[in-house]
Amino acid sequence: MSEEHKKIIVGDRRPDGRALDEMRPITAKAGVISRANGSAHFAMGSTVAIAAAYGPRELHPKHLQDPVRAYLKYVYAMAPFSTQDRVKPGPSRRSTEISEVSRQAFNSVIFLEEFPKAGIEVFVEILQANASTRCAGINAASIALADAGVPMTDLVSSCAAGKVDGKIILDVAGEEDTEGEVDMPIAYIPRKDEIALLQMDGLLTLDEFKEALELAKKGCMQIHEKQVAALKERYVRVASEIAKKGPVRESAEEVA
Amino acid sequence: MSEEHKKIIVGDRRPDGRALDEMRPITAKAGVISRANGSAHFAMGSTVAIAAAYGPRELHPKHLQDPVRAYLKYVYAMAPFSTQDRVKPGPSRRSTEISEVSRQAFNSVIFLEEFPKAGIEVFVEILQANASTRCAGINAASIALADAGVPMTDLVSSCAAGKVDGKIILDVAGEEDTEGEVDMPIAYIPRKDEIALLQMDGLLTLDEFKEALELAKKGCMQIHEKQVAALKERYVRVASEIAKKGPVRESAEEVA
Amino acid sequence: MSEEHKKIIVGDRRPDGRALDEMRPITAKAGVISRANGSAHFAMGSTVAIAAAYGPRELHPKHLQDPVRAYLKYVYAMAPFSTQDRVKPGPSRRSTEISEVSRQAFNSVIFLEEFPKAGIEVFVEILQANASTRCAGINAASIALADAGVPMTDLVSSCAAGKVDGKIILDVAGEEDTEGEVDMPIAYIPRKDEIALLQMDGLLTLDEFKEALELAKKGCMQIHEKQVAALKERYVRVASEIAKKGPVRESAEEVA
Amino acid sequence: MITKIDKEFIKTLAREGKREDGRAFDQFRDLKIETGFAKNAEGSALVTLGETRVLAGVKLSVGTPFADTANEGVLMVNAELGPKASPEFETGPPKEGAIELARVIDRGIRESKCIDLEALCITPKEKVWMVSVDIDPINDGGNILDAAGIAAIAALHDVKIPKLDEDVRPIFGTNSGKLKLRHIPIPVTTFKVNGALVMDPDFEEEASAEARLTVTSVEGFLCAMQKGGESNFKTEEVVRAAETAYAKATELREVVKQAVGL
Amino acid sequence: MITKIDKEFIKTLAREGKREDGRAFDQFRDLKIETGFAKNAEGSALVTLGETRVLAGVKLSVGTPFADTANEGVLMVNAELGPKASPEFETGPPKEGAIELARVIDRGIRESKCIDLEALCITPKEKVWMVSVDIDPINDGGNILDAAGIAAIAALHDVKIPKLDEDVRPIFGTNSGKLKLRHIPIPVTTFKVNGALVMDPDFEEEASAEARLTVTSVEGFLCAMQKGGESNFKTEEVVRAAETAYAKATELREVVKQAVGL
Amino acid sequence: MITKIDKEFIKTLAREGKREDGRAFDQFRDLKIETGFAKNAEGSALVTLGETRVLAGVKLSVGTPFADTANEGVLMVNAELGPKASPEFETGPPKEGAIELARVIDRGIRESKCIDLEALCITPKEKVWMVSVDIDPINDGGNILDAAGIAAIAALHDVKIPKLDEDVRPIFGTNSGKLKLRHIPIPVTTFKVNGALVMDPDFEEEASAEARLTVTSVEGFLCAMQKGGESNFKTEEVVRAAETAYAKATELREVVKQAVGL
Repeated sequence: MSEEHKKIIVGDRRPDGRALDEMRPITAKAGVISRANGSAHFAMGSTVAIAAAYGPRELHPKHLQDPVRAYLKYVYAMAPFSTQDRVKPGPSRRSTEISEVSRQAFNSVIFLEEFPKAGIEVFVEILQANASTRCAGINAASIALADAGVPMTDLVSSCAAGKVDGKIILDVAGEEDTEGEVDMPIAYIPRKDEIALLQMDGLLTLDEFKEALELAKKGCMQIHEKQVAALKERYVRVASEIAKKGPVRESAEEVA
Repeated sequence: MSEEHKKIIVGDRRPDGRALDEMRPITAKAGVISRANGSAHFAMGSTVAIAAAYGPRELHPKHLQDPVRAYLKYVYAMAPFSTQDRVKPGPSRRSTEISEVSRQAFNSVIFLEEFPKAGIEVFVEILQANASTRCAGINAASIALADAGVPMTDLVSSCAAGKVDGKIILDVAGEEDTEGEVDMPIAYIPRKDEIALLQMDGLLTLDEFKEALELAKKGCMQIHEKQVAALKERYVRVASEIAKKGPVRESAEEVA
Repeated sequence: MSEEHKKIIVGDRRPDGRALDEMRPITAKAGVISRANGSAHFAMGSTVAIAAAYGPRELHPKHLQDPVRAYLKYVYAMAPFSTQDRVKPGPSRRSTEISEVSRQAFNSVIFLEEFPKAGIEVFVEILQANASTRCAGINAASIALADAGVPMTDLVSSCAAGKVDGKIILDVAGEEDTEGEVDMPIAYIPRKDEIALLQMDGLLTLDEFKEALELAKKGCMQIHEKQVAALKERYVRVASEIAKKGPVRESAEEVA
Repeated sequence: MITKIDKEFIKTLAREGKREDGRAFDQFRDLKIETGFAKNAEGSALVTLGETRVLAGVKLSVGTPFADTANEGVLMVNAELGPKASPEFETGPPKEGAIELARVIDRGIRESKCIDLEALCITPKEKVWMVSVDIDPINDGGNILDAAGIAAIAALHDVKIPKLDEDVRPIFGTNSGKLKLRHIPIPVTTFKVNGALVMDPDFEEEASAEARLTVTSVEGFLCAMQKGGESNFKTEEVVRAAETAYAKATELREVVKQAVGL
Repeated sequence: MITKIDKEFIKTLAREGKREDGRAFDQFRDLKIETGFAKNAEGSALVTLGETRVLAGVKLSVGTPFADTANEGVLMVNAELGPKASPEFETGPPKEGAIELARVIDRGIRESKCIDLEALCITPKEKVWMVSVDIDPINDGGNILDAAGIAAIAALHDVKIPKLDEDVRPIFGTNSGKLKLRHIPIPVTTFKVNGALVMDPDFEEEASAEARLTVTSVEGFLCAMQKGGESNFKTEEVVRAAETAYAKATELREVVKQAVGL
Repeated sequence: MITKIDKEFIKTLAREGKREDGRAFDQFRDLKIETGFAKNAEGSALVTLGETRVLAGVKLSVGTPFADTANEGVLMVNAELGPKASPEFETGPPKEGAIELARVIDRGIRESKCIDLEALCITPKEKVWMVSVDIDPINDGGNILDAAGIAAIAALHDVKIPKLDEDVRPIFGTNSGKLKLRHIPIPVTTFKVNGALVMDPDFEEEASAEARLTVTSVEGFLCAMQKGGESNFKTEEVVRAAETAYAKATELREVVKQAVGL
């Protein structure tokens, strides 16, 4: 990145009009895929993820079964039409790494020891990508796992801080992503105050890093609220349906 | 296809001199691969298929075993040198689909329930391709399965009807295949009067479709006779050899 | 190769100054990878191989287990940076073949029947390639297997003879390899006087073949001595360490 | 995922001429189509058919034509049956089911000649538009194939062709005009459930079916057919399925037309 | 597929200098060669050796040369050991056996210098002929390797090089002349059965063998060798095998010459 | 490969502020770097860190740039965790571990901007240098990642760029000058063992760790971070790890400088 590039943040105003510590609008909805045990739709601006969760269920192939705890499977994928250039279906090195660090972010919050030999599986798909897709995926997966009734100590929440034109900002997107200096996604577990995922690309001083970390944590707290609200809304919806017509199979929900 | 293209059917005479409802010459022979349990060679004009059948035999990998019926495996493949452009070895999307619809065509005629956990396997290879290769493959596979002693309710017979220059014709081949409007392969089970495979590509009115279907069924009846004759010839051959030298391992038969 | 090419062997002197029946300098060392059960480093001139041996140990996947003998696995691979053009990681047709013929060369010297169901595994990597890499690999593997304590009737030794400018020479290398007429690697088991690997590429008369075979066997005898010496040096080293500090886990050794 | 008892129940109902949800055998569930759903695709559509949801997205890129069709663009249809949409789907490369799904939809579109591939040629022998249609089932509530076929053709009708830069590379997000299409091929699948011919099954009905026949049609013509399933059809069943599918496609086509603004 | 008792019987016979079918140890079964067998190949041959049948087909296409041999055509030999030919063969990508088979035959042809690869250059650095030899065993009656090697060289001798169109693409079905070959390399494999050196085994003898040595030769020269199998050879056995193989190749070459019209 | 008892022992020690070999928590084992180790690579380095040994080799070739970075060379980092280095590693295509290893090192190098990719452009849009860094662990004595990162950057500093021939192909073995690098990014990983923050573990300590955080830094800046492992870090642990890693990198960088002659 050459030093003379045109500034994209002018006087603490970002290209899309946000303040430095402002997130993009968030929408979150639980229960959008009737065939999955749990599911969610999560959007941060124009980054859109859906997640389906299953489990605990019988695990195949058998050699993956762990005699003392459930096997947690986390698959992150991008829809072929989710980005500027078509994404070839099937795992890539990038998606393999994201799946792995995302799985690790959930590892400590799920009571895996309660389901020896079983599989708990989350499938995340990015329908539309505009930065922070792994964060949106984790946020959707959290809701989907809770919606599936998987016992967890807390919801995992994820967002990114970054550095653009020398300023630490929350939730990098658009031009900021392609032209910015740093992207730093984290996943956070509020109840335990723990960092469950942390990646950083770009040049940050130690002080900038500390500032970015605190900012990202604040972002995660906001997302956490949206996640909780989505789950509450889901319970209300299910309850009212049961009240209406008895405990029948539930109808499909809007994906978006 | 532009409407002004040169007619290839002139006055009910086809490029190779056949009548509209005439098949290409057929040759069929059972017992051409001594190492297989059953085998066959089947040619329709210059489309040539061979098939080897095994089973019921132990099935690998074990997770494919079905506790209540035999697993039927049908693999269709083209020899690399069977067409104008070399065919890369290994399954393609096309060959995977043909294998699957062909397997389904045999599914109902074989007494699979009599051999729980076992595998019944047919391997079809197209040595030379000039249209209707899936049909030739099915016709060879039928004979091979019967030759292997696999219990079946009937032989499956297969051929294609099509539309060229607006005319419904039997057994599309050569120029008709590359320049024609419609290709419609079917597989037919005469004894039950059932359609076991049906694919159609191209534009047909409902009436034309009905006409093509009846024509294809007639073609299948002719093929059925050739298949039965090939099996009879095979039994006579085996019997005469046994009479001559006792029940020894049989010598190799001509492939073509 | 055109007949008018410039001679590279002038008056029984080879490009690198060796005599016709002279090998390149050899270095061999056992015990270079502490995490492996046995290991070795073997260099012939600038061809460098390392090998790690494991076993007998539990074999995965289980379906490879042989109820009457150990399964011998031999994997030959080239480091991506070992040649002029980068070698794509993962097995190639070439490396698959070399792995297979090398495995066969060891098959008869290891007491496989003593370890039913177990796996004995050797992993060979070429760090630097200048001809005869399969030979260097086998020589390293021999030492590594012995270092791992795998019971063997003899060490397998391997080198190549060849023909360059019409002359039969030992241990083809460099220009001789790219410009020469024949390369003939063998593996030899001195104690049984048996040829355990033999490949030949290029034009040889029967008499030349016999001459090359005898020359290669002589080369193998020289290598055999170096292999034995490397193992002796290893035993002395281990013994002196044990004497010094008791039987502790041993420290890493120089790779080269 | 469906029990033997449920299957038997559905089959018994079918034999009696009934369906669990009270629909007639040839009655489809409510069809909704939302185009432009995936903003980074050049065209997209989300199809909802009862509980079934299928998303189709179209990406355009510039590539080299095949040697034997040097003046034509390239159409590719791909489908994945990923585990998010159903507990029965698995990860991994497409298996028979997904391959067949993609190929049946591909043929329905291709054989209808609705796309003028020659119009997608930029420079003969050198540069043509590559049109990738990706089918992404979101929820398998049964009859994915028909939903996917409708999503695919709706997504194609939604395509905005990008402008090209001086290096003949598409400029993402620009619009040089819509992809021109001549027809709206609609696949309609008839399932045989205990001998009864049923359309648009939910996933339990689909799991109870012994055979299926997909008939894709445009105005006036059938353009592609595909029989599937472990059992077979009688001749008169095939003919009946073709006729009903053709009639049903005419109905469904109106919904598509409205959704894509025709 | 061969029982322990059969194996022991064959081994005992071998030790006594006998074979089940009465042949001498160095005696081949009847060799028949039919060229032009596969009409869509540019060259092909079906080789019958007793019950063993191997088909080889050659396809020619135009491609880009390798950077380090920019003036040479490309020869590729590929083999599959598909399940139609033997209950012991499996589906899936080629395993060690098929890869070794292809590579041994490839080296026999390549090292004999029978093909003038420079003559297959069309435009240096740009366009050359790619010659694909595909080996397709039809029935494994033993000794597939020798049958395959003979089929490959016979198929190459059968090759008609197509004419080229103005875009330098081959015109299918045309003939601009035969592929010129200088030699007829013939592989002959010696099997060690219970210590005896045996040629052209049937599949039961082959399954009973502990080692094998393939020697490919042309007039005057050995051109490729390959030892295989789980056991080894003594030096004198190797020499004997090479000599016998060379002599036997001279006999078999006559059959090939007749078949290809030389 | 590590028993439960050993693990418990290591964890108990860690809780007491001790390590089996007596090192301080932030103390590295002896670091040795040998450049030029692999003679056929354009650059290489063998790094020894206690018992751990990792080899990195760099190959240069000429290729086509990506369309969206048409004036830049291409950097690729690849790693294999092959079975020679540890009984726990397996053959087969790279799994999560090897992919993550390669990508973390790749990002450390790339994000530090130590390579001027534009300087690796030969002809814009047409020919650029492709720089392949291959990481080859020889012995897994623990902390492969840090050793690999150091090996990679040392190997890059060892690179001699070959001369080009008239066809713009590299001439093997020639030297047109060294690859210019602006920085020396050094990854330092902090492991959490029973709550204690430990650096440069041996393989038994590493197997006992519940989480890890890799911090790659250059002078003045952190340039890449990656958290891994089955457990998490508190905020203050992350900050402490970043600070210690930065300080430790400054020390280790001196060893690298000496090894590469800076």
